[in-house]
Amino acid sequence: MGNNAVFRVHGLRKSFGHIEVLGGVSLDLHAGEVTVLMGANGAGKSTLVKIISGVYERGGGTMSLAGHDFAPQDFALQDFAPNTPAEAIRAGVVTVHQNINDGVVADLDVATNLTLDRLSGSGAPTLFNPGRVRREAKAVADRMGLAIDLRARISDLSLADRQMVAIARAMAHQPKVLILDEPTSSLSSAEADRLFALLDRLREHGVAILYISHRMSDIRRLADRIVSMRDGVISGVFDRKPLDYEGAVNAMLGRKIHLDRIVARNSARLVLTIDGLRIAQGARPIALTLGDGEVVAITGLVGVGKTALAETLFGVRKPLSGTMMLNGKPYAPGSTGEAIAAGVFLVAKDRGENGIVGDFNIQENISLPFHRRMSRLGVLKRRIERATARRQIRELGIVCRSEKDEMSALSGGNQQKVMVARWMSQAAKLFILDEPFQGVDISARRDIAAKLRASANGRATLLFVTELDEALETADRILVMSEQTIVGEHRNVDVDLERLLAEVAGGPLHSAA
Amino acid sequence: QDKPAPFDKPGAVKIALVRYLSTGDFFQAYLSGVEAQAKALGVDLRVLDSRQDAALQADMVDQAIALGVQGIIIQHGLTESMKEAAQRAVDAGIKVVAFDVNVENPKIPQIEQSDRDLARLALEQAVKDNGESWKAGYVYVAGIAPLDRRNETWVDFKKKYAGINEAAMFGTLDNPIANSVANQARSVLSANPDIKVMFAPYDEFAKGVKIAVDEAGLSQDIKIYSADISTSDIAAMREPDSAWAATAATNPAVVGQVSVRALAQLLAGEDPGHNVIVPPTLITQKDLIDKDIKNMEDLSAKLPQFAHADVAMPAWMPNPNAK
Amino acid sequence: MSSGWVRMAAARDHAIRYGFIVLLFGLIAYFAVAADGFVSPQSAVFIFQSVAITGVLALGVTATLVVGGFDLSIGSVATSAMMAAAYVMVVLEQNAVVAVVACLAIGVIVGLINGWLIVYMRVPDLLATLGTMFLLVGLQRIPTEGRSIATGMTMPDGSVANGTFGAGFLALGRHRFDFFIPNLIPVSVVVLLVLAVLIWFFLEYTRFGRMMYAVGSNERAAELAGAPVKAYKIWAYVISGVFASIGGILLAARLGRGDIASGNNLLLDAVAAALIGYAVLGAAKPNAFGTAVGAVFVGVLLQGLTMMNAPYYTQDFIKGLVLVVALVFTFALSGRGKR
Amino acid sequence: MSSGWVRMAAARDHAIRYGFIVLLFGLIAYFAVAADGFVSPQSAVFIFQSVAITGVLALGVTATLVVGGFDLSIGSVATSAMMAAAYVMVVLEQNAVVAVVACLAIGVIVGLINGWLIVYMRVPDLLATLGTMFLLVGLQRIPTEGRSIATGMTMPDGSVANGTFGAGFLALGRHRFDFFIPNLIPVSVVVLLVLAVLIWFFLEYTRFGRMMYAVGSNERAAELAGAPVKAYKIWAYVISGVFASIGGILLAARLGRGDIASGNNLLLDAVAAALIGYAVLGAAKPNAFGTAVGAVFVGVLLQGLTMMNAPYYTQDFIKGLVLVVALVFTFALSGRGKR
Ligand SMILES: Nc1ncnc2c1ncn2[C@@H]1O[C@H](COP(=O)(O)OP(=O)(O)OP(=O)(O)O)[C@@H](O)[C@H]1O
Ligand SMILES: Nc1ncnc2c1ncn2[C@@H]1O[C@H](COP(=O)(O)OP(=O)(O)OP(=O)(O)O)[C@@H](O)[C@H]1O
Ligand SMILES: [Mg+2]
Ligand SMILES: [Mg+2]
Repeated sequence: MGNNAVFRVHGLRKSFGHIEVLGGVSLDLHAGEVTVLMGANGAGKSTLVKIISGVYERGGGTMSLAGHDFAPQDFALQDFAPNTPAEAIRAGVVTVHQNINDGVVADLDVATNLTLDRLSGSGAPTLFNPGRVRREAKAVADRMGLAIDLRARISDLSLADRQMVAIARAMAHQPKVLILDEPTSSLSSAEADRLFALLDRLREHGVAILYISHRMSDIRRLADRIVSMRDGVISGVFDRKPLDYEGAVNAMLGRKIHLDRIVARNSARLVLTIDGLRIAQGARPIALTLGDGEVVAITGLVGVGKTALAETLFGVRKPLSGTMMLNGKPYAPGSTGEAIAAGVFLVAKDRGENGIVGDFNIQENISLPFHRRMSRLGVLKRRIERATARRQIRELGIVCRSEKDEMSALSGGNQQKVMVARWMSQAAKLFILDEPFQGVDISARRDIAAKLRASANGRATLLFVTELDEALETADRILVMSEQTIVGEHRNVDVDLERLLAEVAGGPLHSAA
Repeated sequence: QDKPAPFDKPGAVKIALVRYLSTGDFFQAYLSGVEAQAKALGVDLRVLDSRQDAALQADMVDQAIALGVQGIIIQHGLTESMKEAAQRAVDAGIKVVAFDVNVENPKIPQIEQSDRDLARLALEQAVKDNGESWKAGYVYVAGIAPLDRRNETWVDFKKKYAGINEAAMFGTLDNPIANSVANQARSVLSANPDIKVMFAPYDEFAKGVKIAVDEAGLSQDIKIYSADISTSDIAAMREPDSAWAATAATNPAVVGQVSVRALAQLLAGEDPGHNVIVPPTLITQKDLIDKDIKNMEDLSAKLPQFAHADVAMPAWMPNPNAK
Repeated sequence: MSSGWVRMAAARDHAIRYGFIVLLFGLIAYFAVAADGFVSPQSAVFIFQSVAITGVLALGVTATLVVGGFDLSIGSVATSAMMAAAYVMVVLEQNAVVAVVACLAIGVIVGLINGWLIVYMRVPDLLATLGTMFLLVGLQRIPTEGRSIATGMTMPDGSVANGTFGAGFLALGRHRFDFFIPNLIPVSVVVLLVLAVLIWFFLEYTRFGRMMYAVGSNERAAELAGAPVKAYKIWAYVISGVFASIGGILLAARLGRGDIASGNNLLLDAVAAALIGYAVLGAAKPNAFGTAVGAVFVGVLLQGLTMMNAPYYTQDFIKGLVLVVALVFTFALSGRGKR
Repeated sequence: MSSGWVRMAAARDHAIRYGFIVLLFGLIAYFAVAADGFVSPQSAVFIFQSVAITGVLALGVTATLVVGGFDLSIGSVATSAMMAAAYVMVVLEQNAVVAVVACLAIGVIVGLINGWLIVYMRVPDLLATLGTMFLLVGLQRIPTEGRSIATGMTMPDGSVANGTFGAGFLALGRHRFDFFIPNLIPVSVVVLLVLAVLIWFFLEYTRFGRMMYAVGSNERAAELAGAPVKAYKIWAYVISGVFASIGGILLAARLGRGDIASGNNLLLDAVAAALIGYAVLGAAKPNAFGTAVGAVFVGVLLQGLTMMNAPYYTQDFIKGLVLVVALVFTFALSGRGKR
């Protein structure tokens, strides 16, 4: 193989300070093929992508790309070393990065965002004609099947829509090489399906695609080849059909993983009772009980109100009506502070915006909500803070040098683990996690799930996930949400998947026609 | 009272004061003088304040013309920017006087508080008090017209008295000026502990120097000579052991009155002369203490030459100070 | 959602979009009644003229606000340009063209230095431009040891400078174009209007302008989309520098000399105009049209108050009050508003 | 990863952390040699005294920088407090305690207004505080119609104000504590040091300070971690206002009168000190220790230059130059640095 490679990296190295992140990575991408890159959190995937796309300077090694008179059979690779993202894009290497907020400009409208790269390209017409830009943007959106108001500001969109905008823009480029770094991490399955259909088309047109994901369902659906990466080196290449998925996972982890079967538990004591809760205008009321020791997952499409419910429970927003009881006492938090004081914790979704304090290191990020408990007379006890951070780093297997590392020096998955670690560092009465597995690798996900289950006694745990797999792997009970209310309930033993999926799809939001 | 036309009809005359500088006690007192004299004359006064924007000040002259005033007082400003504007006003048949800005126009009387005289009076007193040979600190910021004129006198003085040795020159207009100058003066005093006389020909400078001298505990050893005066300056000079020995000043309110009177004379068809000079008064610490002068009112009451200048004072002119 | 709710939202939207403009016209109407001689072509021209220089500076600083930066050095660039123009003509005895070129060169150079510090040296914007501000405030006074520059001045070495401001140069400050009424519109107003239209068009209707907004909102996203972010940012500071130096040229032309005491308030007034611009048409972001309206607004306010004989300190007070009220109105209602 | 590389990185780290401190000591060493009388306890005390007022203001503005804001009103708060102190004692003939309380009340009120505008009315920080700045500059002059306040002054209504600055109040500006040498350390220096230690401890070691940094870095994340974000932001502006009013009290006590002044230079110098603080110990973020060092740095520079008879404009120039060079050094090397 490799003789029809469109793009090739050889012996690529990269260090941050004196930590080596990439230790000589060699990789070929082939025209008309989807190469899936797998690797645990912190393996170096995003770093590799950033070097290829001109964001980082490489520390060593070579990269080459088929010449500009590109044809799939063209073997003449030319040296390729983009100094800036612009150069990479010009050469036909287009990337959708892992951090969604790096892909869109929040203050501008959708149309401008969809055409951002054209506006900055050198051949673009100097004048900015809003009408023409909207027409171009519409063309871009249509290819992707996007139905978003082109005049809407990005900051008013959901995370999923933002991600779709970023992907749509990249797709519109007719790239030679398309790199997608965890593009489905905040997409629902319907949107993901749209994306996959499009990738199929690009594949037929001979685009070489590098696809990074932790979701096995994506990988099974798309992969022509799988490259596993571990600790900054390639640890396995799988291209013999049928693909050896298990082997790829083992290669990326360096060990086998095994899945403990969930033993769904019943709870004796009620922790949370919700009655007649309406979270949106015109929505039907929600009734719900959570028991001690129970892990309950709520699943549903994007935009059905999962986050709204989570935020209502956490005191970020007020319900329109209804009551909540926590441990038998009325619970109506007026602020997040009150919720935390009452023992209700929330791992918020979209860590970049809602979780991470960029100027703080790991330790400071972990202790953030618990300052009151870690201080005397207002003075922080740093020793306790540090000990807590160290314990959590160990518990959740966060890959870092020390608890003093900057958050920006962590890989995406490890940042997410810090967010979970933060809220697991203290005992909760009600522990809410909104999309906690975003960007977390398979093994870490199972670790976290196991930790959640192991520590579940003494509290109720409520999990909001779009991915059904994640619910099935973690929960004792699965609730389905649609149109801002709960529409179904399943004990996690021999779940009637068909019925569950029907309930998920029940909402009118599912307009896959 | 028999006032000549057009002052025989109260309210018939409209004049404008076009200001360049307005912030501070001097300018406030000047304005009150202008207002007092205008009231005594029964003229309608418009105040156009450019707030230290020289370009705007020139425009304001045009604006005053458009407002149909008969007379304009130009208060401070830059020769270059005001010359043409003043000429336009003259061309429009408007009478103009200028205070403390040379608009280079023979038709426009120049009202002056003679800065050279101010500096000379203060320095002569310094020589009288300290002899002809001493080490001096000098506070000066170039580029400010009245300070530049006072500086000319200082330069001449140093030539005249070879024994006067300028050990340090400093100064700043950073706000609050007294505070910033105090900081500088402290540094100068620690670098030159043998300075005997501080010449600070602007009262804000003097105030700052005095603070520094007090803080350095040198108030017995140093004497400060300055120009200008205000109520708080009087208090500072009167303090026990105050280093502030003397200041030379014209009364800004009087200057304001004179400005209006000169303009009124023009309007009445009289000639106040091309240079209308308001003579300065030397005020020493001793005067203040001996005569028990505590504020500007006492000063006016007890130093008549300070309270009123018999300048531009024809018989028909109402005196706003005579109550 | 009931139609009442929709109507209310629409009313609020209107209040946000047009509130400020209504306020402006309300002020004009009030002054027209209350202050003699406020309504006339001359008075209108005068208002524009009075804000021409700060307006030009404000338009420049708008460019840096658009890319998410800030330029504290504009006031000192303007005064440095003024001093340079005077130096070139009076001391070096060159002609007007040389003077103008020298000023523009100063603007470009300072802009490049600011941009370089911020982009390549990663010095925060406020800090970098504060540094250049102090630098220039000192620098512009060194050649003449702090003296103002005027024909016939004595130089530090004792020689006398005999050059003069060229007539062409002075015309920039003093010539007036006929417009229905003869000798109505001064050059500075024309410059202000032309620059306002130029920068407005540039920011709104060219791709460079749009990308500058993108850079200001999310630098990283713009860079990853292939924009030469560094170039855009430097470019913004160069625009700011050049506009400030044009302001300096106009100042020199109006004054006819290089005056060290002039131009103290340029920075704050220009910043005020640019920031008021946020509130115009509910933009809640830097924009050239808003900046121009903001400058005129301040001009109207001060002119009206002057005509009503308000003392200088009440003018500051009312300026602050109206600014705060207008902005509370806009930002509180729009519910947006972040720098 | 050779050990050479490690050593280089360590050296760079050291350069970032200690570069600025080394520069400061270098300056001191230079002046010690070049300027007579620079090295003495008095001289050291004096340097602190000369920066006490701007230093206090700078510490206050640091609090707003920490929560990601900015306070342009500090200069005018200080001068307003100074005027208020003088007014209370001279015109209203009250004692020192009343005057101090009145000043502090002004600081609190202005801080609350700024905070309210920014937090609840969502007016951008620069804009809101620029508005209050103009407002205060005007307001403080209205009671006396633009006159300075001193004992014996004539009020607008013609009456004479006969109150005096209380001895206790003047002592705030003039009393000196013994410290090895009798009468060495002025009250203002003690105030500066105490406030510096207080705010430093508050920001670095208490949970409130830590949360303020969190708010400044990611407001939404701080809120979702249970912080009352609005309260913290308002609190920061109140701190800033109170510190500025303390600065104003010291100013009044030093001058012994209420002086008409805009406070613009106080603002700029305080901001310079706070921003230089970013560069101290490689913090690259607002921090109280850095601010204090920044203030002292400016003090050393100006004291040294004045002692060497450098004219004021070269002082501005060198201040700017050193600022820029020091900061390029820090930020370019550290590769961080964003506001
Ligand atoms: N700017 C940086 N400075 C220092 N270390 C960094 C930096 N960026 C990444 N790293 C380190 O490099 C390693 C690889 O990170 P990278 O983001 O490439 O991982 P990843 O494979 O994309 O992981 P994930 O699946 O979690 O996204 C991690 O250990 C991370 O801590
Ligand atoms: N700020 C907002 N303004 C208007 N509508 C909103 C806002 N935030 C959320 N919504 C709407 O409220 C509903 C619930 O949104 P929510 O974010 O809770 O959905 P979700 O199920 O959690 O989706 P996701 O998987 O994207 O988190 C959606 O219809 C969404 O469009
Ligand atoms: Mg990654
Ligand atoms: Mg959600």
